[in-house]
Amino acid sequence: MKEYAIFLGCIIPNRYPGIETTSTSILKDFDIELLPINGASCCPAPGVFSSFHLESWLAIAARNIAIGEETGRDIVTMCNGCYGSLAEANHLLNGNKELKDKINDILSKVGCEFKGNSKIKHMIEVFSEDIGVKKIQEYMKNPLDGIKVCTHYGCHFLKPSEIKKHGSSERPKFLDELVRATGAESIDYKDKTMCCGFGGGVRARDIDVTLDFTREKLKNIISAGGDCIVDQCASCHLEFDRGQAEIKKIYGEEFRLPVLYFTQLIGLGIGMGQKELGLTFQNIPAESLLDKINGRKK
Amino acid sequence: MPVTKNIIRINDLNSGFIEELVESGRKIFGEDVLRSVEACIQCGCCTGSCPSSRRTAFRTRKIFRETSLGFKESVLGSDDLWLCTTCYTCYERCPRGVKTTDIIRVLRNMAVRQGYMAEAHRMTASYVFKTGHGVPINEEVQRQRVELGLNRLPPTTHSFPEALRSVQEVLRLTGFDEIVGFDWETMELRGRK
Amino acid sequence: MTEFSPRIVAFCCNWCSYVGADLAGTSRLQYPDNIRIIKVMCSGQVFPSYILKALELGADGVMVAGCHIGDCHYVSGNKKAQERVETLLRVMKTLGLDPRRVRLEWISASEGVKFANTVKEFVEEVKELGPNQLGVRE
Amino acid sequence: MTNIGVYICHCGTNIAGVVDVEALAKRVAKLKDVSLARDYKYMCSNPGQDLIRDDIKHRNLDRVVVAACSPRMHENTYKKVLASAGLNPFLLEIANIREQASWVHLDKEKTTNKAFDLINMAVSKVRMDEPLTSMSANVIQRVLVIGAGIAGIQTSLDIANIGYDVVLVEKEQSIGGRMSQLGKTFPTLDCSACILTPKMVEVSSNPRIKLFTYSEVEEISGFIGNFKAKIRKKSRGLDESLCTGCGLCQEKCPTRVPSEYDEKMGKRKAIYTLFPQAVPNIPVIDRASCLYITKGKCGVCKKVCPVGAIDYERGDEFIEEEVGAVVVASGFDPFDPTSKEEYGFGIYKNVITGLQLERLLHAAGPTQGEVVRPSDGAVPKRIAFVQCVGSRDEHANKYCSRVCCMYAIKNALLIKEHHPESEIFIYYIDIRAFGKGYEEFYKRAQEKGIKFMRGRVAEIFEEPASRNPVIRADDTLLGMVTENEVDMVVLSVGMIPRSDSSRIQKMLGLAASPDGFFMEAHAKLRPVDTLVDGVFLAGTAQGPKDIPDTVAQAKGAASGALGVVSHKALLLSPLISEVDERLCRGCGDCKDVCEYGAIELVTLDTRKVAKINPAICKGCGSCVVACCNGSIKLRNFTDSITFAMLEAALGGAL
Repeated sequence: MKEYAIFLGCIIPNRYPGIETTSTSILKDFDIELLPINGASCCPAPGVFSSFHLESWLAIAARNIAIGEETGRDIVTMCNGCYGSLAEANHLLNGNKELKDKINDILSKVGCEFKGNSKIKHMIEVFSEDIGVKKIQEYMKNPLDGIKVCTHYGCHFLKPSEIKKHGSSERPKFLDELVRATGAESIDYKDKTMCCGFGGGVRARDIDVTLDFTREKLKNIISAGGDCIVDQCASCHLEFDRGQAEIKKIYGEEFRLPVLYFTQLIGLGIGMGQKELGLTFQNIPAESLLDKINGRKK
Repeated sequence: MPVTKNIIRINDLNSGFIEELVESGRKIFGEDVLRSVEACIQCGCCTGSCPSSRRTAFRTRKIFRETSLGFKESVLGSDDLWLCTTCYTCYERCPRGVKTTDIIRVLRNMAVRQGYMAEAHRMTASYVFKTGHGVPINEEVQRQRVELGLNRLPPTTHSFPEALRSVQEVLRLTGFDEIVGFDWETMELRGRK
Repeated sequence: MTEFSPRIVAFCCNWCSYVGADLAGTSRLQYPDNIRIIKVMCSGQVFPSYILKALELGADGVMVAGCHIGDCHYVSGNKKAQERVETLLRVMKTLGLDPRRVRLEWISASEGVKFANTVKEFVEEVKELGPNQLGVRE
Repeated sequence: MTNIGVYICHCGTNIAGVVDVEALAKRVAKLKDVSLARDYKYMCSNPGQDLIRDDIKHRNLDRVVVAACSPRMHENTYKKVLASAGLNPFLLEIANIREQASWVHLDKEKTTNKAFDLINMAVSKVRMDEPLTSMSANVIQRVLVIGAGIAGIQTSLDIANIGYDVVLVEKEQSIGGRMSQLGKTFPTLDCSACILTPKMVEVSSNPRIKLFTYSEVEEISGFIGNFKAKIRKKSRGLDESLCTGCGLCQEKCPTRVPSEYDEKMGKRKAIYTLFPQAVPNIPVIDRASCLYITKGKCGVCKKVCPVGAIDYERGDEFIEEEVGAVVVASGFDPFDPTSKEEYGFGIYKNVITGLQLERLLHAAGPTQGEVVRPSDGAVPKRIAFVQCVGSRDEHANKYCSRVCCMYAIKNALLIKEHHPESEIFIYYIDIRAFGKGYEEFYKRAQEKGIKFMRGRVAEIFEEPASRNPVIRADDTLLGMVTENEVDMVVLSVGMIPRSDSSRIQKMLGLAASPDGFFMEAHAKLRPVDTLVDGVFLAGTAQGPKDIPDTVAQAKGAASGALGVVSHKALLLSPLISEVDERLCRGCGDCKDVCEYGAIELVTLDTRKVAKINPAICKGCGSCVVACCNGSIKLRNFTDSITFAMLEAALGGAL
């Protein structure tokens, strides 16, 4: 049995708990346990808080890593944002003794210490590396043949690649391979690796700019003929799901494009219902997708 | 902006701006990361790669040009500076290895110090002071969690008040409260300083 | 009692540093007369024992000067010199010698100014250190 | 008993102005073994030289010290003086009392003291110096040229025409190299073949040039004047002596595979020549695609060959050649843009490289000079050139490849002149038109209506239906992000070192610059020499170059090589290391530190000892220091000499 400390962040537990339950229950089938990191806080959002005050961002991130390290396990995140913050903080602190001491000096006042001996991982790595596409393929109960999926990798898991070291940030493959493992087809679309618009504090400050990003991505996906979008990041997930509702409100434009976190797609492939996947709680219903899956069955 | 009529007097620019930039970011990123802005050849690869500049007035290239020449006020005072979503596409492609996104974040830190922090951003920050979360829980999701068989509240600062207190303490120690203008008495944002 | 005037020996490589010293001359750059230059073909030819011998003979400072790394006329002689001198500096302490009395410098044929300044600096530093007690002095 | 004469030069007032030369002479005269010390106004003048010459003869001096300017000025002058007086020139030392004393100090007394020390040091050295004689080595008066592109061809022709033999080795089956792939050349637009093929024919017909094609140099041993090269002549699968080059075999061969020579823009047969004017005009059987060799079927070429030249089983041959000098002209490879994923090369059919376009534009190329786009064979009407692909790029090659601006402009002009209605865009960071007539050429392109777009292309994507590439770039002059849908994109890729350059580098013991190209001995003053005596560089093997610069350097390499092989024998500097075989333990530490491979371990009766090849040793002294028991010494730079100089330097009171 393998164990990870799970870093929840904000959006998963406070907006999309379905992603958490789905991921946890699937991992159980592969004998992987997730231990809570009690008292964790906001990661804090890499592009946002580091833009305000790098030191505060770093200190909070370091605290989260520190209490994660106490579990003695590697730390797994489910959001590119959380991954971005924790991985970058880990990188900066392990590479700079002076900085590490400075931050630990602060942390010591609240009784914890950053050691830098835990790996920061992303849920996508657990699936594509620990488990592997092959096992996922075998795991499928009703493969999602005929479903056209558009993947969205997001930014902070891949980039900067010189720090994150997950290979090419221009034409990544692993998420598409995971999607194909479910039997679905992963189709290409314009500006596939483009940002969803959520990050860098833009959403809070200039929502119209953010939604303009989101809109462009959605349009490209629709015109490519995608049945749904599959992401690996809670922030992007929120952006595409909640964003569609906001776009409808502000621009009267409706896309009705189901948004799935990659574990939710896998969940569909093993016949989990949309309620237990948490899809019913999302802004954009997944009916169209489920109809296509069921219709295909008949 | 040191402009007289239609002339920019280079003499009037703040030639020390680069050094201020280096000073503000050195401890976190190291000097080289900040100095890399001097290697910019204005090829525009950053801006051409930038999804924001396809729809806004944000021009990474322009910001770096202004930074290296010393247009301090116009760089730090500009709203455009805040239209970067930190997607790192320019960072990946810059042929001169300019650490674009890091430099932009340091410039933003400097802007914040100068009082250019949007109310919306102060609000976001205040949530963390109050709850430890940038996106705190709400009633509806608490119900959803229970329906999904989870605890009402996640095992985060939401469930552990002492953890929240240590987050607050950390932010006090780093001086974030002063930067954002957070009032510990009222546990609310102070009016603009 | 006259002011202490240190005696300094410099091993200069034939291709870069010796030429740099010549350039200091042709540019009429003034520097202290405490230095005596011994020409070697390459800084990599300088045996650690040469340096120790110089100190034993009472040199207050010894400088080894060669081409900049990557410019060695013999490809890598200066890298070898670097390894040897750095090792020597480490053991000098244990031998009760002050490593500050030994300097490794990269001075190219075009760096007359650097040569002159380096000599000035080194002489000042060695003055701080005072006479090398190892040497038998009259 | 040694008789040292010391000669102190006034150098007008340059020295005498600060140094009390008379007093100095008196002091020096008292030094051990110094039988006389003179001072004179100008030692380098004829009377000054005579002074020394006479003393050597009549006061029978056996060693001389001249205290004057830097040895870099007049050491050779005085060496000649000694020689002319019958004294071994290595029994001379120069005390540099001008550059190191009178020109850098002001205090007369102190400077005079320093001058005394410097002379004393010189005296104690010259006392122990040994008479040395330069040994000479015979020179094999032939040159090996590696690579028969335009550089290797030019070097070979120059050497042969001056009257020396050349061994020219080419890896490919025909000579001509990259230049033969090009359509036309900038800025004159004359066709590459028209200016190259005559030279190729000249090479094949010149009796002084021994040509090996489809061959590779596998080993080189020896040293300047005496190299031995082992050459592998790869099997062409036929008997070259019989083949008439009638071409029937190629015509009948049923197999068609993508042609490497055409940069995959066209197809070739399994038995093929690179191009119609190939030299020699003899085909090669590609063993990987030949049906007979892979599947045992077919055999058509053997059937149709009128002279029965085909011999599938023919093996490689090995030849040894002896030469006195080597010229490396191994050329470049084009940068493979696949790694610049944002440009989609290899994914978007209508994104091609500059060299692929050259093949399309080549009259004898796969399309007979008609530019068509790969996806549908249509003639592209809107074409964009993307500059600096993999060049000036921290993530690929940091350097500028120097030719891309011009070849893009050249090809743009050719297309524009062929199809005036076509719209052509060149996306650039800076246009580098540094050569003769290049800037004018650039202007001409502008006047023809070619649009120059200032901004490095950020990314390229494809319109799925039309397969049209769309270029996205910041127009830095407008300050706006632009998108430009075109029919075809040409990536102006730069030059990188040949894939096998590291093998050649190791084989010859060359150094490489940070960019991976072979390193010249001096960036400015010895641009065609290498640090290995007798080995020279020509063309793009040394770094990116255009054709004029390549030819110029090729001629330089020729004169460099001739400078070696035009002598029957070479004088070698005697200032080198020598091993005391009685002490040597044969540990080989010296061998390891020698950058020149001058040291080998040989067996002397029962034990191993180090042996230094005097022709290769450069006298750097690294081995002396590495030696564990002091059995190697550097002539006239021995420990005892150094110690003596130290004593002289530190003995004097300051």
